[in-house]
Amino acid sequence: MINFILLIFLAAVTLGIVGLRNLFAIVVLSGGYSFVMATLLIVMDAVDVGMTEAAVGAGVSTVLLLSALHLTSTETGPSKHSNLLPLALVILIGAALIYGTWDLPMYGDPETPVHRHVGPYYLENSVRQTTIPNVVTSVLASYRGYDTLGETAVIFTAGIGVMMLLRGRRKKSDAGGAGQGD
Amino acid sequence: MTDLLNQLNESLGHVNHWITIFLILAGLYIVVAKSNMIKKLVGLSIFQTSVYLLYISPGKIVGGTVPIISEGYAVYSNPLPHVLILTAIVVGVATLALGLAIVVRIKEAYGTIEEDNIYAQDWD
Amino acid sequence: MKRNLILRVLAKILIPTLLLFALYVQMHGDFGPGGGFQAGVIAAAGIVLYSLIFGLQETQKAVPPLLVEIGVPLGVLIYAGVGVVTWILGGNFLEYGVLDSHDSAHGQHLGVMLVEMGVLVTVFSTMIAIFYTFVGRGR
Amino acid sequence: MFEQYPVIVVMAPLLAAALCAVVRNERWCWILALSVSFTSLVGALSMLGYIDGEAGFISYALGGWIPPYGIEYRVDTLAVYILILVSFLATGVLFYGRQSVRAEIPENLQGWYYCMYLLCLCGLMGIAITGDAFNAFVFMEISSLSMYVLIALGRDRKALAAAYQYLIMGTVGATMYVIGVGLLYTVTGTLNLVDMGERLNPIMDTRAALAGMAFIIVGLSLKLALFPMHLWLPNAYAFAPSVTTAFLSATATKVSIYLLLRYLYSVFGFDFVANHSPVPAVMLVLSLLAIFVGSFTAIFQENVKRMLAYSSVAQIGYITLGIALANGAGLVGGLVHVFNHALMKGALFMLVGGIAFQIGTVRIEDMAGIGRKMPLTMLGFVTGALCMLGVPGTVGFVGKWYLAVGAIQNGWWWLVALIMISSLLVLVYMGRVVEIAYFRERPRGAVELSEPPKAMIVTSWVFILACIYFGIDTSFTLDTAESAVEILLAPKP
Repeated sequence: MINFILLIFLAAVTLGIVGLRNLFAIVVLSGGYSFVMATLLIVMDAVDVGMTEAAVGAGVSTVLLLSALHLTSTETGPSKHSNLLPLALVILIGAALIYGTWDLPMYGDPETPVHRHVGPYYLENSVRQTTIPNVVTSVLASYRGYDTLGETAVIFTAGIGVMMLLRGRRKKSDAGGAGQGD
Repeated sequence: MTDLLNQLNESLGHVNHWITIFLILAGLYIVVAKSNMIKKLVGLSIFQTSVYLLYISPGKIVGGTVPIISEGYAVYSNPLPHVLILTAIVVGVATLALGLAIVVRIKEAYGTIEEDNIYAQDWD
Repeated sequence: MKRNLILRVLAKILIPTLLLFALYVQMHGDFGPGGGFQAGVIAAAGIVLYSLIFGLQETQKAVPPLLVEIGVPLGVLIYAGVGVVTWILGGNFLEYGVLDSHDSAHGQHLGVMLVEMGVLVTVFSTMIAIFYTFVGRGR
Repeated sequence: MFEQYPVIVVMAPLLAAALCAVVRNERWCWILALSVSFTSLVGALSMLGYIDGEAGFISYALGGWIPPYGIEYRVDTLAVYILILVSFLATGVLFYGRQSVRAEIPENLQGWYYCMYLLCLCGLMGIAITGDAFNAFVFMEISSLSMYVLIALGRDRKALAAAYQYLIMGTVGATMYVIGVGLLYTVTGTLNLVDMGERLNPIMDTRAALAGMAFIIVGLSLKLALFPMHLWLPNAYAFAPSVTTAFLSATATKVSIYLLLRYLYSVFGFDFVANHSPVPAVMLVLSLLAIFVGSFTAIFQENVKRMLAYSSVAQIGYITLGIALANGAGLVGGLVHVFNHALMKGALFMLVGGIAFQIGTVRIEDMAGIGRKMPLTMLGFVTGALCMLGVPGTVGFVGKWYLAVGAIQNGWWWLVALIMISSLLVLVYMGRVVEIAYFRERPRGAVELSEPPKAMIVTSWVFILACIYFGIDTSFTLDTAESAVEILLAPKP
């Protein structure tokens, strides 16, 4: 029931973001979206994820977006092209998703494959094999530690990438392609 | 009474899925239909964030608790989806940072961050 | 804003608390929610707050950009380095159990702590580096 | 040591990338990058020998956790084929490109450029070798994020718009892939691809499995630029720095194709996909559209890199035609074409990079009369064009031949005719460039021209000669492709 209320809240925020033209308001709303999402995740027992979503979605993303707004502009222009094609595309994908999730097990059902295979192994063995009671940490850093190494590499890529793109001297490069932009 | 609750729960289960799907679609719609590059990136992160629910909600178990092993609890929610989504969140913010850096450069090079105007300038 | 006394005093209390909290989240990740990533973000938030109040120049004196730039790849090197060490000790890549020849569970714990440290270093440095870069572009 | 090779080929580039980020010196980074990609190549080649001798695949448990609880690296002939392709191209392009990077990338960023290049290599190798659905996503994002940067560094401001467009479409594709994996995870409870395949077998016709399959196919099609999801590709290739274009055109889409094949046949099962799903029919339509629309658009391009990029869209169509044919010969054809097209396009983009290095532009009009000034380069270009055309004795012929055989096996003679007609379109767009380069006079007062630097011309020619060699001696490519297809078509346990 709480889930339902929070989801309705999220839907309302999202509708606001779709309709708004002021980027500043959009950024603030998207921060709010992340907070509600974080609450929802915690309700579903995902405390680590909720904490991260709050820190990243509401914190880091908002700071990044605001600093980008500072360097660009805060109003969006009017949309010139028709919205029919995007709408049709989105409805098609939505139909596929509703079709795919129709038969999925009920929320919280303990007899689903997710709860019978692989998952329980971590819960049963984490303390014995790694002495770590927070199973999310032991899966993250050990059982699937290689994914986390990849994740660290993704952050590293983004960090160096942002520096490469924005550290050069600021200069208007010309359209012809002969110019030496940086 | 329990029957009624069960029924309510069952229909809510579907409705919850549909709202999740609505969120995913709304994010995607912003990406596809809007012209402002920063707004598109916001839409992209809503699109990504909503997908997390598809992972986390099947991981929840009725009567279960947070997957931190402690005395007095026997049923825990599945930790694996949590780990996957932690990774996905990080990937999402990394993409956002890089996307914003490119948008800042586009603003400097073109003087606008409206996709329509950019294509009008360079591709006709 | 730089002259505002209340802000400065508040910051002096708040920022060390944030950094301490980050340390707690880092160390306590085995028992409660948290870990290298969350700690890195929280610690970076502390530094960003510092720069909002004391200015970018002051911040860059405390946390020099060059150090930050080295920190970005350093975390990856620590993480992958643990993998290489487990390898030399005869295990598979990232098989922390071999870090302690008597008690593999203890070795696991040690390995997890080390790689979380690597995550912390990269996340913290990257967040600060990106922040410096965006702010530096605006001037 | 030997059993550690699967990790070495992926982790060596990552470690070297981190070192490059610290060192930042252009020369040291280049040496490091070159030696590490060569190490990966050697590692991949020796794994091929190992697989041939042994049980058919190497399984490596990362972190020592047995699959499906831990992440598994699973190297079979198909994976190793892609690993060799990627590391070979990466090494070649690095050897070729040092001067080009110096000319096109700002001086203070050259060291970091190699860092990004190595990260991209690490990501691509990681996708090809992994046996885990989510691990593939993580490495896909490493390679994608580094690609966005590698593209955005182009000198033209259009490179920025192209990188942004690619970032949006690439991320949408990756998220679609994540949705698909999420649905499959919900019904199987596992992320290990082999385990997932076994568990999906009895429930493949359920709604969630079908929807999961659809999302994975669409997500990967965005990444591999299948028509009409190719919109990001022409601009990305056209405006990226020369070295980036040569590397990406030869590897990035190929790895996504590999992952798609892996899902279609190893996870969902050949029998299901070929006989009980609309995948072959849809692929047939999209592949033919890709071939014809791509080739027609290529004819009208002003920019030679953009022309070659549209030609890539068409060539990807030939590869996916193998999926549409859904028989052994067709798949062998598609798979051989993965390797051969990488060689041809790599070589052609290298030669064009050399021309751009000398004349400073990539407009076809500006290439007037360079045939006499740069004879070696243009001779290479003509040879490459003949390969693209599919002249017998070149690599371009082998793939098309097997596709035609596959079409005949299905009784689709009309498709054989279409494949031949489509080759004529190659003649039109490639012929135009050759005509301008050889039969038009260089405008008066144009700068004096000579061949590009030795490293560029030599590497390009090594690739051109490889295109001929693998067109005549097809044992390596065909044998590998055939045994890879055998694995793909094997009925699931």
